[in-house]
Amino acid sequence: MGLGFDIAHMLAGLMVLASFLLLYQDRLPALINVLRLHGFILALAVAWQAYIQSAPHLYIAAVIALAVKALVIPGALDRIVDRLGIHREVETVGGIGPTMLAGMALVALSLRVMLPITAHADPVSRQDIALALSVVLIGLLIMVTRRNAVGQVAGFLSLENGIDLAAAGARGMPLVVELSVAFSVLIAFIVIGIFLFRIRERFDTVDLAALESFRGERQ
Amino acid sequence: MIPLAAVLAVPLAAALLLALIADYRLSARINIAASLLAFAGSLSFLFHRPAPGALFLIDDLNVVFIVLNTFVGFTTSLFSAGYIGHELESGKLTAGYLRFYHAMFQVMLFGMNLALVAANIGLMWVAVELATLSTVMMVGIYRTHAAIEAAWKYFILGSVGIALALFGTILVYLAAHPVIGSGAAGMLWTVLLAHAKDFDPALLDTAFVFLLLGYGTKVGLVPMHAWLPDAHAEGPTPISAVLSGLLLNVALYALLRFKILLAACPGAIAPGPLMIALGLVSTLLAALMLYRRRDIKRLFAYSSIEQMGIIVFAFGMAGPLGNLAGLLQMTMHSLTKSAIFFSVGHVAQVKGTQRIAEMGGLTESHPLLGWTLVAGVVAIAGLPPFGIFTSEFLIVSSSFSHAPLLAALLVLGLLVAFGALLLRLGGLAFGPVRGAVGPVRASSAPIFAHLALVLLAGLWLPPPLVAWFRHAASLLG
Amino acid sequence: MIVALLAGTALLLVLALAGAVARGQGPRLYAAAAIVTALSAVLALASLASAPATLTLPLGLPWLGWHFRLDPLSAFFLFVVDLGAASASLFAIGYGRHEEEPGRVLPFFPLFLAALQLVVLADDAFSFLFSWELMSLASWALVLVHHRDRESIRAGYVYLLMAVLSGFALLLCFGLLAGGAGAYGFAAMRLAHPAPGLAALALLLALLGTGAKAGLVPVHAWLPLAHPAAPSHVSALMSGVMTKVAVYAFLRIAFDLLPVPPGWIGLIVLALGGITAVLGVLYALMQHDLKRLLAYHTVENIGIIFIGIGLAMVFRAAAGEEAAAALALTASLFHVFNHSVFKSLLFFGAGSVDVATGTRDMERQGGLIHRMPRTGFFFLIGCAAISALPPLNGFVSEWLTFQAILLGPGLPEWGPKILIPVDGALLALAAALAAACFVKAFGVTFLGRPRSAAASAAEEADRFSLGAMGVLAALCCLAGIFPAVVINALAPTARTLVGAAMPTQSFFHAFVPWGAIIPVAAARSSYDGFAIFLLLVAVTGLAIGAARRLAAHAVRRAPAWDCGFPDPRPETQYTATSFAEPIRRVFGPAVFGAASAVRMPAPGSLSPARIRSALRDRLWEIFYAPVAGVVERLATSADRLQFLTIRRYLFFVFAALVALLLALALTQ
Amino acid sequence: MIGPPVIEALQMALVLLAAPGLVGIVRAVKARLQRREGPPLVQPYRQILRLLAKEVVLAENASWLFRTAPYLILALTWAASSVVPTFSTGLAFAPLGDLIVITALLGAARFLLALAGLDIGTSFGGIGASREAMFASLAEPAMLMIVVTLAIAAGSTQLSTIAAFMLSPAAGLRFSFALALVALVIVALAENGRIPIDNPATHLELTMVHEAMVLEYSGRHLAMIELAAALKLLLTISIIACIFFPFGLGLPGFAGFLVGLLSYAMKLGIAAILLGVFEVSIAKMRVFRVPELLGAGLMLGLLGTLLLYVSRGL
Repeated sequence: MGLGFDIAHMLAGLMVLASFLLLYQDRLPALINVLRLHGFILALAVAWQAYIQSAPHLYIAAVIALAVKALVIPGALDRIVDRLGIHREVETVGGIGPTMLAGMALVALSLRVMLPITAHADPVSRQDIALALSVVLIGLLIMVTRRNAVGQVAGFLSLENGIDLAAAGARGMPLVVELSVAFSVLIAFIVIGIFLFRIRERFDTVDLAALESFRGERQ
Repeated sequence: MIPLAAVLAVPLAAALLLALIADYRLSARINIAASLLAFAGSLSFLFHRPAPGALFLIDDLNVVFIVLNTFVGFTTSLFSAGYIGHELESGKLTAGYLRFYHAMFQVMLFGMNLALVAANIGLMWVAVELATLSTVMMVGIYRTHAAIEAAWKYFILGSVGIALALFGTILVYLAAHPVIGSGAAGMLWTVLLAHAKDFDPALLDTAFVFLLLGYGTKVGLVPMHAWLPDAHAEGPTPISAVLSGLLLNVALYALLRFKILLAACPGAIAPGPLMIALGLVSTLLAALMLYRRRDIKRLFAYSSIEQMGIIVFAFGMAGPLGNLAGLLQMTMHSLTKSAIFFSVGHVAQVKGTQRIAEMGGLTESHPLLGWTLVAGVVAIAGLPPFGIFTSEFLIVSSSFSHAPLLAALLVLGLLVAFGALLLRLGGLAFGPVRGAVGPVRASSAPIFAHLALVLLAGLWLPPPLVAWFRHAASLLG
Repeated sequence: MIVALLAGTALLLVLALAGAVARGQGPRLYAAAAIVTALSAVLALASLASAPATLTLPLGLPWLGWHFRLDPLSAFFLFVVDLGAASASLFAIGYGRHEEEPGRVLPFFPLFLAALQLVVLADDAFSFLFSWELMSLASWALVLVHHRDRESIRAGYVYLLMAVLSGFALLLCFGLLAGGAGAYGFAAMRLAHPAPGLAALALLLALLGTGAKAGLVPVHAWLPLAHPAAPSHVSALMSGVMTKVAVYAFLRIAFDLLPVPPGWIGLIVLALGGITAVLGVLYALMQHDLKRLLAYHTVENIGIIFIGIGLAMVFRAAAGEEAAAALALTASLFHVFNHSVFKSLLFFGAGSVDVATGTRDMERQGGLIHRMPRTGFFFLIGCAAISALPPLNGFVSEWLTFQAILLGPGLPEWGPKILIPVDGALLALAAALAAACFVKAFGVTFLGRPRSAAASAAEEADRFSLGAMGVLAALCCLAGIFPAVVINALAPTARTLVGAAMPTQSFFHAFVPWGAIIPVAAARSSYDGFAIFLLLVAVTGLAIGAARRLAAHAVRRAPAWDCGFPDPRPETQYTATSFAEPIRRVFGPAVFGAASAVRMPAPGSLSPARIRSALRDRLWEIFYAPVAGVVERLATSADRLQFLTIRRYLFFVFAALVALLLALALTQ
Repeated sequence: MIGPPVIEALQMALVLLAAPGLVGIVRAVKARLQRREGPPLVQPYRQILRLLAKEVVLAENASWLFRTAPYLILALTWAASSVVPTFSTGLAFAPLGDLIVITALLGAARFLLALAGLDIGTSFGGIGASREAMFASLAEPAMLMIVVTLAIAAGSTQLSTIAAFMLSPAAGLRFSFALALVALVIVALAENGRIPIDNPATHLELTMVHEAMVLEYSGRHLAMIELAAALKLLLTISIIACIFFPFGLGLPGFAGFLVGLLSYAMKLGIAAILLGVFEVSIAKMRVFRVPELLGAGLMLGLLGTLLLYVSRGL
C-alpha cells in the first residue's frame, strides 16, 4: 500500500505542478501543450487509482481522460489558435509573478482546509482531495487571470481535471465515468462555442473583450 | 411507475419526436400535449407515490416543486404556442430554429423534472447540467450579437458553477464514505440523510461552501448572478418565463436538499447565516440595479434576483414559519413572474421593442395587457390581495422578532426595489401612450390562470395545501 | 350586527366587480354604494355602546383565519367611515357624470370603501394589514385616474411608496407584538405583555406607520400631492376618512394592544402634533390650488387630533389622571368626527367649483357666490366650521382640546408642564391661521368679481351634490349646537380606551337651565352651544328688527366707491397670493426660506412693477431629497456591475469561494 | 332681590348704550390733548342715528353676505359682551361660555368682517382683509396664552371665577400677571385697531386696515359696524378691568350692586382717558412692524405661563 500511496501522491503532486506551469505560460501554443501534459497526468493518476482501488470502471474514466483531455480538446484548441492566428502572447492580468504567489497561497489554503478535516478518510483519497482542491482553485485563478477565451478554456479544463482527480480519488465513488462523460460534453460545448463564433464570422477574434463590447443596456 | 414515466419519459420522447417534425403548428400542439401529460403525471403524485428507488425519490418536499414545475411548464407551452408563431412571422426565427426550439423545450423540461425526482446526488447534478445546457441553447437561439453574448456568459458562468457543485457533491460522498462505505448507496438521499449525524462535519461544511456557490450560481444569487439578467433579456420570452419560474427553483431545490443534510449533522455549521447573508446581498443589490434598467425584460430579471434573495433569506431564517413562507414565496413567485413575462412578451411583440422608453400608457392602449401588468407588479411587490403578500408578511414578521436588524435590512431592500418597480410601472402602464398600438393576437389565458391562482392564494389558502407545505417545511428543519 | 356589516362590505365588493364590467352604470353603482354605506353607518351608530362582538372567517392563513371585532372604538370609526362614504357616494351620483373616464373610477371606488370598512373591523394583524394595503392600493388607482398628466403620476408614485413604507412599519410593529411564534390575533396581543423597551419600539413603529398614512409631519409629503390629484369625491374620502382610519390604527395599537406606554412617547406625539398643525396650515396658506389648500388643511387637522391623542397618552401615563385622559381623548375623537364631516363638505364644494369653472386655481375664480349661491352657502358653513368659529362643531372640539391642555400644568413632571402650554400656543396659532386661510379660500373663490370667463359663466351644482353638501353642513351645525349629544355618544369609546369617560352631559344640565357642556367643573369652564345659538339668533333678529323699525329702507345700487377710483378690471382685486402676502412675509423667511424681489420701473416709465417671489419646501429638502439622492447615487454606482467582462464576473465567484474557504479555515 | 336674568338684561342694555359714549370720551380726550375743540361727547350717538336715517348705497356686485354681515357682527360682539362680568358677577349668561368662547366670538365677527371686505372685490377691501387676517393670526394666540396663564393661576377660564380669584388673597402680586396685562393691552389695541396698530381716524388709504374693510359700507349697515366697533372697545376694556381690576365686583346686596355700577363707570372713564393719552403720545407703526409687536405679545403670554411655575410651585 505504501508504494501505491506514494505513486498516487506523486501523480497528484505532478498535476498541481502542471497547474503551476499553466499559470506560468504566457503563449497560447505552449499553454495548450502544458494542458496536454495536464490531461496526460490526470489519465495516469486515474489509471493508478483504478489499479490501487481495483476498480475497473476507473480504467474507462482514465481512457476517456486520455482521449478527450489529453488529445482531442488540446488538438481542437490548437486548430483554433491556428485558424485565428493568435499565437501572440496571452494578455495575462497582473503579471506572472503575483499570479504564481497567489497560486501558492491557494495551495496552502486548500491544504489547510482539507488535511485536518479528512483526518479519518483514508490517506489516499485524503491527499488526493487536498491536491485536487488546489488544482481546482488554480484552474479558477487561471480563468480570471486570462483575457483570452482560449486561455480561459485552458483554465476551465484544468479545473475540471482537478475535479476528475477528486472523483477518482474518492474511493468507490459510483458514476465517475458518467460524470466525466458529462463533463467532456460540457468542454466540447465550450470548444464548439468558440468555433461557432469563429465560423459565424461575427467576431474576428474570440477575444472576450471584443465580445463584451455590446450590452443591450448601452444607449 | 406510470406517473414517473409521464414526468420523465414523455418529455424525452416528445423531444425526439419534435426534433423530427417540421410544421411548427403541429409541433407546438405536441409540445402542449406533452407538457399537459407531464403535469397530469405529477398531479398523480399527490395521491400515491412510487416507493423511493435507487434512481428516483419522491417525497413531500419535491412534490411541491414537481407539480409547480410541470404546471408552469404546461402554461408556458401554451403561451409559447401563441408567441412563437409571431416570431416566425416577424422573421426573427426560421422554421428550422422552431423545430430546434420545441425539441429543446422538452429536453429542458426533462432535465428539470429529472433533477427534481433524482434520488442520487450525482444523477441530480447531471440533470441540472442538462437543463442548463438546453437553456443555454435556447437563450442563444436568436443568433443576434447580444443573444450569443448572453448565451456565452450564461454558459461560462454556469459551467463554473456546475463544476463547483460537482466538487461539492464529491466532497459529500467523501464525507459519507467512511460511514456508509463504497458504492451507489453513498449518493442516495435517503441513505445520506439517515447517516448524516455520523458524517465528518468539517468536510460537510467545505462541501456546502462549494454547493452553495455552485448551485447558487443557478439560483442567481449575487455575486454569481451576472448571467441571469442577460439570459432573461436576450432569449425568447417563454424561456425567460421558464428560467425565472422553474430553473431557479430547481437549483434552489438542490440547495435545500443539502441544507437538510447539513441540518441533520450536529457538528456542521448552520447553513442559515450563509444563506441569509447571500439572500440579503442579492435583495439589496438587485433592488438598486432595478433603477437604471432600460430593457423591460432585464428589469424583471433583476426583480427575480431580488425575489430569490428573499426566498433564500427565508429558508436561511428557517423555523416552521420561515420555511413555510419560503416555500409559499417561491411558489407564488414562479406563478407571478412567469405571468409577468407572458404579458411582457406580448407587450414587447406589440411594441416591437423591449426598451421601456418606447412603451407607455398601456392601460389606455391595451387595457388587458396594461392591467395584467399592473396586477403582476403589484403582486410581485407583495401587496394584497395577492399571495406574495402572505408570504412576505410571514417572512418579515417572523424574522423581525428574533433578528430585528436583518429583517430591517430586508425591508429596506424591499422598499428600494418597490420604488424602482413602481417608478417604471408609472411610465409603462399609465401616462401618455407611447409606441405601436397594434392588437394582441396571442391568448392571455395563461396570464389569467397564473394571476387567478396567485389571487386565490392571497385570499384563501386551502388547508390541505398548507398542511402539506408545513410538512415540507418541517423536512427543511 | 357584525355579520350585517360584513355583508355590506361584501356587497361593496360585488359593486366593485360590477363596476369593472358594467359600462355607463355609474349613477346606479354610486346610489347602491350610498345606500349600503348609509345602512351600515346606522348599524355602526346603533352598536356604539354595545358589547364587543367578534366573528372569524376561514380566509387567509388557515391556522389563523380572518378575525373581525366590533367594539365601541371600531364602531365609532366605522360610523365616521360610512358617513363619509355615504355622503361621497351621494355626491358622486351627480359629480361622477363629469368624469371623462368613469371606467377608471367605478371598479376601485367601492373596493376602496370596502377596504376602509375592513381595516376598522379587522381583529388580527394579517387581515388588518391586508385591508390596510388594499385601502392604499385602491386609493392609488383612484389617484391615477387622470393619469395623462405627469403630476398625478408623480403623486401616485410618492403616495404608494409612502403607503408601502407605512405598511412595512406596521408589519414590523406587529411582528414585534406577535413574537416568533406568530400569534397574530389581536386578542393574543392584548394578553401578551412585551418588555417595556420592546413595547416602546413597537409603539414608535406604529407612530411611523400610522403617521405616514395620516399625514403627520415629516411623513406627510404624499398627502398634498395625492389628495388633490384624485376625483373630488375620492379626495373627500382620502382626506376626511382614510386619514381617520390611520388615527384609528394608532389608537388601536397605542391604547388597546399595548400596555400603558411611558409618558415620553406621549410627549413625542404631542410635539409632532403641534408642529404638524402649524406647518400644515402655513403650507395651506401658500397654496392657490383650492384642493391642495384643503389637503394641507388635512395635515393641520391631523396635527390637532394628534395633540389630543398625545395629551391623552401623557395623562394616561400619569397616575390618577384618567378623567383628564378621557377629556383629551374625547376632544380628539370629537375632532375626528368634525374633520371628517367638514373636510368632506369642503372637498365636495371644491369639486363642484372645479366642475363649474373647469379649474382648481383660485386665481381664476371669484364671484361664484352669485352664480352658485347654494354651493357658496354650504362651503361658507364648512369654512366657518373648520376655522373653529362658534357655534359650529369645529369650535367645540378645539375648545375641548384647550380644556385638556389647561389641565396639563397640573402634572408633576416638568416635561409636560413646559411642553403642553407650548403646544397650546401652537394650537392657538394654527387655529388663528386657519381662520385667515379660509377667509382667503372663501373670499377669493366665491366673493369679489369673476377673474375668468369660466368663473363668470359657472353653473350651480346638481341636486345630488347639493344634497350631499347640505347634509354635511347640517351636521356641522347640529354637532356644534348640541355637542352634549356627541360627547355622551363618545363616552363608551373613551371608556374602552382609557378606562374613564367625560362626565355625562345631560342636555338640560342641573346647574344651568341650558345645554352647557362642562368638561371638569362648572366653576372651571363651560360652553353652551345651544344657548349661544339662541342668543345669536335673538340678538341678530333684534338688530335687524330695530334697523327695520328705526332706519331708512332706501337701498341704491351703485358702482363700488373704492375711494373714488373704482377700477372695473377684475385684475385689480386682491388675489389669493396677494392675500397671503403679509403672512408669507411674517413666516416665510423662517419656514419656507421665501425670497421675493420687487422690480420697480424707472420713474415716469409706464411699464408695470413686478414682484417675483419664490418659496422652498424646506421639509422636502430636509427629509426626502437626501434619501432620493442616496438611492440615486447607489443605483448609479451599482449599475457598473451590469457592464463588466465575463472575466470580472468569474473573479467575483472566485473571490467568494476563496473568502468562504478562508472563513472555514479560520473557524476550524 | 335682583336675580341674574335682570342683571343680565341690565348689562346688555348698558353696554350697548355706553359703548358710543366711551368712544366719545376717548375722542374728546385726544382732542383736548391736541388743543382742539373736538366734537361733543354725544357725537358718536348722533353719527349712528344719522347713518340709520341715511339710505344704503350698495355696490353692484355686493352679495347677501355683504348685507347680512353687519347685523351678525354686531350680534356676535354683543353676545360676547353678555358673558363678561362688568359691574356684577351674577350673570345669567355666565355659563354660556368662558374667555375662550369670548375670543372665538370676536374671531367670528372678524371672520365675517374680512369676508365682507373681500365681497365687493375692490383692492382696498382686499388690503384691509389680508392685513386684518395677519394681525388676527398673531393676536388670537397671544390672547389664548393670556388665558392659559390665568387659567393656570385661577384654575378656571370662567371670567367670574377668575375675577373672584383675583380678588382673593391667593392671587397676590405676580410678575406673570404683569406680563399678561401688558400682553392683553397689546392684544386689545390690535383687536380694536387703535394706534399704534391702526388708526381709526384715518382715511389715508395705504394705512387703513379696519377702515379699508368697511370702506364700501354706508347707511344702516355702517351704523351697525360702527356700533359693533364701539361695543368691542368697551368689551375689551371690560375684560381687562374684570380680570386685573375686579374691585367692586361681586359684592353682596343692592349696595354692592350700586358699588359695582359706580366702580365700573369709573374704570371705563379711567381707561378711556388712558387710551386717549396713549394714542396722542405715540405714533402709528409701519404695518410690517406690527407682527413684531404682536409676536412680542405672544411671547409675553407664553413667558407669563412658564414663569408661573417659578412663582408658585404648581
